[in-house]
Amino acid sequence: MDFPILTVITFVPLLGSLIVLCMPKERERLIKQFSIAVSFIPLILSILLWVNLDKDAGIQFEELVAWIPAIHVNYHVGADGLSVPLIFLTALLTTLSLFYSSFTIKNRVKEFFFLFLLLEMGMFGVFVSLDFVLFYVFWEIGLVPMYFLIGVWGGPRREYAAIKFFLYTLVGSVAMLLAIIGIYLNTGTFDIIQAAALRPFVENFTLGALAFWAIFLAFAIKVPMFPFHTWLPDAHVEAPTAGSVILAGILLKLGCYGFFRILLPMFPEQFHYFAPVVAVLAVISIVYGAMVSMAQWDLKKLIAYSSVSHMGYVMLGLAAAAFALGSKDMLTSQAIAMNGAVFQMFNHGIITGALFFLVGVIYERAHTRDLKAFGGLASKVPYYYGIMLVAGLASLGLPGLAGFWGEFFVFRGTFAIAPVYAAVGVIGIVFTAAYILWKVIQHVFLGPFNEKWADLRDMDTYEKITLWPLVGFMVLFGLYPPLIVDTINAAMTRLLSGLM
Amino acid sequence: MTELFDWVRLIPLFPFLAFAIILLFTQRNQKLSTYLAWVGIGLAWILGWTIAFRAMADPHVLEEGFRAPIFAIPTGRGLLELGFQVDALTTAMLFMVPFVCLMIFIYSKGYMHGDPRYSRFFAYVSLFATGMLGLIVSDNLLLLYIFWEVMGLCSYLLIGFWFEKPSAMKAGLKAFITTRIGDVIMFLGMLLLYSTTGTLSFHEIFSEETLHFLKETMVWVPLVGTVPVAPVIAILLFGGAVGKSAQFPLHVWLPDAMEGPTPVSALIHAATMVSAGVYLVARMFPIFALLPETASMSVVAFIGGFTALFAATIALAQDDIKRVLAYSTISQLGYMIAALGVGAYVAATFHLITHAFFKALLFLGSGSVIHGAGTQDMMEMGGLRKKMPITFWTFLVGMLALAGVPPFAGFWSKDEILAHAFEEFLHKGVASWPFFVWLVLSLGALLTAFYMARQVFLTFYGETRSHHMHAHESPKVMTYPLIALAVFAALLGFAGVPEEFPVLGPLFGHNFFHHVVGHAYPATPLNWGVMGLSVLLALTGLFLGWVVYGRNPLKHGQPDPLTKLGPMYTLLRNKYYIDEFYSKVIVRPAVALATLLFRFDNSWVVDPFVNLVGKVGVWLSDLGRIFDLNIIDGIVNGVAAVTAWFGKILRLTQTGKAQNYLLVAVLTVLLLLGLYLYLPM
Amino acid sequence: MNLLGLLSPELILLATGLVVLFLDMAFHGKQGRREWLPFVAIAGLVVFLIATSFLWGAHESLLSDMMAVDSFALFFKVVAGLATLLVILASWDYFRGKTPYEGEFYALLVLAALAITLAAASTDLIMVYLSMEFLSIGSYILVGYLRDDPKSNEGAIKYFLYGAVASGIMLYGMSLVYGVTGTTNLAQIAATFAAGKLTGEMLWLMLPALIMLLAGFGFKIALVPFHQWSPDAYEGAPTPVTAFLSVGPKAAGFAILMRVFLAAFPAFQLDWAAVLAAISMITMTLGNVVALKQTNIKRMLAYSSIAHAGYILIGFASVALDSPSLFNGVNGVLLYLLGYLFSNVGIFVAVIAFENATGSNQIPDYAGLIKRSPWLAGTLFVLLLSLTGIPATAGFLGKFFVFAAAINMQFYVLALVGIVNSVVAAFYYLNVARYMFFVPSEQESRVVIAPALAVALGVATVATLVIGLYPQPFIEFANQSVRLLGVF
Amino acid sequence: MIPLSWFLILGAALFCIGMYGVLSRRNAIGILMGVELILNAVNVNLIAFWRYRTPDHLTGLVFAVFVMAIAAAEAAVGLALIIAIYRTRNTVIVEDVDLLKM
Amino acid sequence: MSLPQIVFLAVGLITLGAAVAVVTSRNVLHSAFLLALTFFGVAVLYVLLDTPYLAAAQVLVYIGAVSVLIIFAIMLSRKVAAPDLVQRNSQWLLALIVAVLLFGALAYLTLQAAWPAAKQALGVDAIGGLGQAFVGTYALPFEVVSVVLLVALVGAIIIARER
Repeated sequence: MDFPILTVITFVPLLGSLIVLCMPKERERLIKQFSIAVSFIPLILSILLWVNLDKDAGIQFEELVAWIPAIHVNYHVGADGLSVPLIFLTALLTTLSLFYSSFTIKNRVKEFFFLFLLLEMGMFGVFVSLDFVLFYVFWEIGLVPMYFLIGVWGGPRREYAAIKFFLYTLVGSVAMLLAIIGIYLNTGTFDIIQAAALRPFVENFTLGALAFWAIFLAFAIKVPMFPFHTWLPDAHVEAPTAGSVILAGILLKLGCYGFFRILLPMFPEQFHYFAPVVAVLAVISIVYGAMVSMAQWDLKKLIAYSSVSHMGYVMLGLAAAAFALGSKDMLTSQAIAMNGAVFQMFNHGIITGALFFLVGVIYERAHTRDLKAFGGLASKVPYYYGIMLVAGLASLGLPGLAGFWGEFFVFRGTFAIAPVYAAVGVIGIVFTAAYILWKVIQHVFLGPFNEKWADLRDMDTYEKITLWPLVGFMVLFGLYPPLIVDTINAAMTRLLSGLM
Repeated sequence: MTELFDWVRLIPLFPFLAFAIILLFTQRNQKLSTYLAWVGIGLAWILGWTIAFRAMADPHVLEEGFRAPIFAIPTGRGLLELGFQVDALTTAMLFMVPFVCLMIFIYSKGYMHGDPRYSRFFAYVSLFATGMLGLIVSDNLLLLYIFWEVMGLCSYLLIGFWFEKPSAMKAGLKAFITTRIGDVIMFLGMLLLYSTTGTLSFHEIFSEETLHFLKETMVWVPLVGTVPVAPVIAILLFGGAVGKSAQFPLHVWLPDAMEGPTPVSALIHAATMVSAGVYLVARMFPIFALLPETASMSVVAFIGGFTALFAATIALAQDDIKRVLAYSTISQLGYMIAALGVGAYVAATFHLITHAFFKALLFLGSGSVIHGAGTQDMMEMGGLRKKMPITFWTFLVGMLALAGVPPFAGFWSKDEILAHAFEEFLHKGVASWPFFVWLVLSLGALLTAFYMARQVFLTFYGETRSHHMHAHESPKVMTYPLIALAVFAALLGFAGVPEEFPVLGPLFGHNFFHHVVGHAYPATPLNWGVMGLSVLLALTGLFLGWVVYGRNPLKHGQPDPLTKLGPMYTLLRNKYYIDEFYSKVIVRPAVALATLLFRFDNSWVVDPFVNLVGKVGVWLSDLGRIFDLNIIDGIVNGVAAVTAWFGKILRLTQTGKAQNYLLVAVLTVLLLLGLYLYLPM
Repeated sequence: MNLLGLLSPELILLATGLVVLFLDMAFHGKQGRREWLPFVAIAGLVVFLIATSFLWGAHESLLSDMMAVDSFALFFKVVAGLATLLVILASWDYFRGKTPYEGEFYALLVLAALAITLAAASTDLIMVYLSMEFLSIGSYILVGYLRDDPKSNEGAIKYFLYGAVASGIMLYGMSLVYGVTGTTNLAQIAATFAAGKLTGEMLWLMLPALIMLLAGFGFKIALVPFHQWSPDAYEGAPTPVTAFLSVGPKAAGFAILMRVFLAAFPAFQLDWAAVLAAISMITMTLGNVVALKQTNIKRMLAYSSIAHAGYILIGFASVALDSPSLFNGVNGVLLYLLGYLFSNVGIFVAVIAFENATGSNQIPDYAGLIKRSPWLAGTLFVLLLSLTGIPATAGFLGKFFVFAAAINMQFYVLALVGIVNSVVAAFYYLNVARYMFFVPSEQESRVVIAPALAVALGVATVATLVIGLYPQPFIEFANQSVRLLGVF
Repeated sequence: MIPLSWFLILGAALFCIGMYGVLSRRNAIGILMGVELILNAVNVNLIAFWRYRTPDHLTGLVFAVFVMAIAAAEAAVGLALIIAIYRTRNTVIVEDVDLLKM
Repeated sequence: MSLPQIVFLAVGLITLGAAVAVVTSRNVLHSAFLLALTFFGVAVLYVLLDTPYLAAAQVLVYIGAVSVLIIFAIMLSRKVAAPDLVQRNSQWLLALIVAVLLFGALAYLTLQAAWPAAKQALGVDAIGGLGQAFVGTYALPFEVVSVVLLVALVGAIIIARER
């Protein structure tokens, strides 16, 4: 289609943010309404995108314009079954976050919405760009607004969290920069697709390994995988609600997306060779993340750590797929594993997004997140309880809700390829159930009612409006997974058969 | 014909709709909610029975099964098809499940009357009905697992229904987590099956070639070595059954589950959900039986047999009317499992059905007692026979059925199990597990009869043992279901009368049940000796019960005669201290480990440099001056500390004295010079 | 093209300088008219830039090979012109009341620009020496311009003493070069080595020569360990001068370094490349690490500019003139300088604006700047990002190219040290941002920016972003500017 | 006949003496004198080289003349700065001039 | 040993001696005068190198420069020339070592190179050549120097001139 839909999706938020910048900062209502309105455009477009996506056609909606011919850098964007769901997710969560924030953000409104739209652009950019330099530019641009969202509207230790977040990510991305240059010098192109097709470093494995780990670092920090996860609890805990939602919902996905779009296609040999290492890290992330979140007494921190665990599933699926590279008969299992991984990414986006919103809801009222401080709220705020229950159950992978399918496919695929990893990883499921039901549900909602909260208000309309879409998707994809798996599966099968 | 069977898709749907509507819209209106739930399950029941009876008359369906696909999920180049089906086993279950559910739904109206979360109760039980019905009609393991988990959730919600009670809320969690452990093992089994055969749908798994393939395939198991895959799958799947059907060692959750409302206990923890474990084993029986000489069968048999006896013993020493029934349930489930373990497929399923009816009856009866007497402690009851006659008589029927007194339902099914076990034992000899099974089950029969007698006598005979008790008969809405269930508890057994049995055999269509379910399996020959023995044991048990509790009923304040057993009694009463054991050996360590890991995360991983900073940073007095103190710790400071340290050193060179600078410069020149002069040499 | 045409940029600058000087005398006592002097200077610089643009593509050697008019030289003419232009804007009302000699300031600034253009063009050691001294002497005076401010003239005297000795050492080196090769013309020097008539012992003598030259150039660029004068001079100097010093002389130093080493000593590339690589690592590390601890923003920027010299040197250390790759190192240096010019001068403009308004240079005083002047904070932040090397800014482009050059030459360690440093650097740049945006300020008074400064700041920021977002023309510009007389 | 090396050695010696002076004198004027010594050393080198190596091109000679001129200019500025310092600090001891450090 | 060599040695020793005294004397005034002596010695060396006019220039320029220095020395001697004042700073020893080592290195490198022993006769007319060079070959440097002098002049005035 000739309408540059991806470009529009990406840059409408930028336009919006610039307009916001020019608005008088007293007109807060106007700014809020305007930003939300703007964020609807990409949302609608991304739905159209999904509808018009021809899932068997590979990269589509391509646009290729020379940007820096001198070094063969192009403005090259495109989307396929892998990126489209994520684009939609981004649009959805951003709109909801903006809507939610328009009720909760009280100070420095203008800056907030300006930055948020900027952030949206950055995230879209990463998902659509098919040129390394373009990718890198968006990748880094996303950093800055998030740095401010945490640093300005965050909690007590926000400055620390913000700088930590920024530096961690920067470390990774500068390493990636070197690798990108290396790839260019090897292949003579910055085009992700072409470079992957040319298989850089195929003749020099060691150099390839260097580049592999450099890029791996960048993405693994973002995901985050086990030893690199340490920025996440701080960032999540300190960030404002909307910030955490985007952080968990999308920024973490940027890392995973990178693995799928760049690392696997670019370095199949290296990835195959190092797959056991990655798998081990993934399993550690799963179990370790689950156990650590079981030890939390701060609701938000608990959910933050749960992200580590859930992202572990994604990485496990991916690692398993890489594990089996080269063995022809494994295609089905690989595809299943990667479907699961991508599906899990999407699910984690909506589920954890919802959970962070819910944390925000209670924090707005109680001004504490200490699990010990609550108790017996179920009868006081049944509506909140209900939503939290659904989200929690989805997060612990209860069949019938979205979360289950991701885990099932990941484990199914992994089990066929590397049963032991799967068997160990499965332990995570038990612990997840434990911390969701025991720590969250039981401590907050069940048991004798804590009179301290006698005048606790149940969810307001705007909060319900924010959460219903997410809950809806949990149920929808839980009951009828083909809706999304069809899209993903086509892309993954294509990707894998390309690597065979 | 097929048109009708296609409707099977709707069976789980009706209650689900009821659930959704109640939860979303009619929370406020209790009446409407009730009727919605009734309508939902009612429709399911009607449709279920229509389909069931049609199927019974349709050998094709009974042998081949009929499948109604729902949707397929793409898996790489292949597909994962999900759907519903009707076959022999499903038919049998369809006969039992919706009806029992309906009865309990009706009963609940009375029992839950006036509860603040009345509507939500009906929503939950409707969701549960969805789960159970879906489970029995799903045509593949994955769908079965899904409904399996849904039931788990409902059980969690309903056990913890009165979540203000800490005990209730804890029980719910315990139930969920314990079963979840089993489920995870089952999940692995499912994964293994799926990745070995590439399919999860039953008819494909049980097709000749797949079974043959499974026979051939070997798999490497850590610590065990290379073994045939079938028993591994079987045992892993069995893990799920152990969890759901509360078999040893995962039985601990079921007694606590009695914290939930009694209808729930009756529905979920007696009649339906707990038997789902048995159903699973029955469903996957071909895989269990694929290589009979391997561990798959014996493990099942041992676990079942052991649990049967073990739970029965505990049941002896319980005073809570519902806990007794709970342990008896565990024990009876043990019977079924053990039956499957010795290959008594038909007998097991038959017992599953009959047990569902009379155990539901007993629970509802006990519920009615509790409703009337306002306590659960049998030691406080007594003499309720006159105050609540309907309850008493129906309860008596259930008790006789459970005790295995002819001609009540329990007798026929239990006897068939014993007979089959004995048969196997004759083939395999004394040193075999069928012998063990037959032995413990017979022993169990004795104990069952005894503790049921104890219960009845303590509850209904003698004089009331608490003064402030104004027991009254329950309302009709509760008693009618009792009667209905009592009828089945009394008569259902005739559906499975052995063919050779004089008069009755031919009269009731030559073991009708076997003809429905067991077309693939030979009928168990009638064995008068075994039958006689089992009757004898039952009567002995009852007699002993009468001797101890019936002849001269307990007075107020009188201790339970069993206390004479001394330490043995204490041990039983405390359920062999298994709960304590678990909490000490598993739960606490797990939590401790988690906390430990977090400390580790906080102190070591989160900030690899923290310690370094702690040490370096301390004697770096002026660290705080550079960055605000609120950014002090973490990697930020790792960098800060190390670099600040450099910085400190380097700043010393910046003395502000021009000549020092110059000296540095000249020294450098000299250094480079020297370097280059001496490098080549 | 005729001689006059080729010399026109230099002549224009000279004329501008003198005119300003004389007008200043002429307008003695007429403060009102003196207001016009900056305009004259700016006009002159604009004309200069135009004249330069006319020479684009010229590739000749002038006045018996004393200086070259090649794209390389022209590039640095542009850099010098832009830097001076911005600095003049920045110093608009800085000196009011601080010194009676405002006019001379602009004249000296313009003449310093002239010195830079000469330095970049000179192809003979004599010219190299003279232009460097020209620039140095001008710089000494500018640093010490506020003669009643103890800091100012302290900075100046240190700068002077260090500079005098450094140039003495360099001169000795030059004398040795002359002694060995018998000529001072860069091309001929290279030729002598190429001819290979020199005995080993003679070549030995090149060691002290090269090292001493390096010392001299290192002083100009402020490379570690010849950097120590710079923090003191930068802090002491009037802030506009600091802005100028942080860009102009550095650029000139790099121009000379590259031209001399490439044109005269390609024979020794293995040796000096290694030394320069080492020096670049030390330089950026030290610069960043010490910058971390600074609380005075001028001093922080002094160290950061040392660090940036280190980054730039990566490009030259991994110069690969004959490689087919796009990243031959030199273009990296040029691009980096271009971006650095706008970003760094821009930051200094912001600092001046802040100083004019509050009289403070302490970083903590920047607290809550976002409230007090959103635009100042915003632009300053963008420029800081550029120095950090965040994409979509000019700074990123430069880093990209120099790192690419390093990887191209397989100097992985060099590249690694470079990126690690850029992370460390992010830390203190963000620290400023932290104060501006996160830390609430004590006083709410708005910070007003003079129009001239606003213009300068705007230009710098826009340029930074444009270079970052649409680098194509600038890359081409740099690629063409790599054409050194007698080298390519 | 005087060998070239003699001049060179003398030049080197002068250079190093000057360097020592620059590094070791406390007062600015002393340092300035050191600088002058260095420049003279350079000139000796230049002229010696010219005379012995390329007497028929005047490069070295010219260079030396320029050095003299620049030296004068440098001295002028340097002394001016010394005066300024003396005004503000009333000292010419370089060590004492260290407001700016760290 | 030929006469010129003897002269060279004598002058050289005097020059160096004077130079050493310049950098070591405790009295700035003495330093200044000794500096003049050093310059003179260098001038003599120029003569030995057949460039008497340069010697002349040397004398003129440097004695001029030095006289200025001396004036300063006197002007400030109240403060800085007090005999009790220590004239060398704390790092003098290190400086000495450095200087000696540097000399060692330079001398070594100078001596190991094979220099033409004899100087051939001077072909060109140096003075005339010099004159032409300034307007011919070295016109540009010449101009630059003039500008530099101008700048230095202006700067010196700005910085040093009394209010």
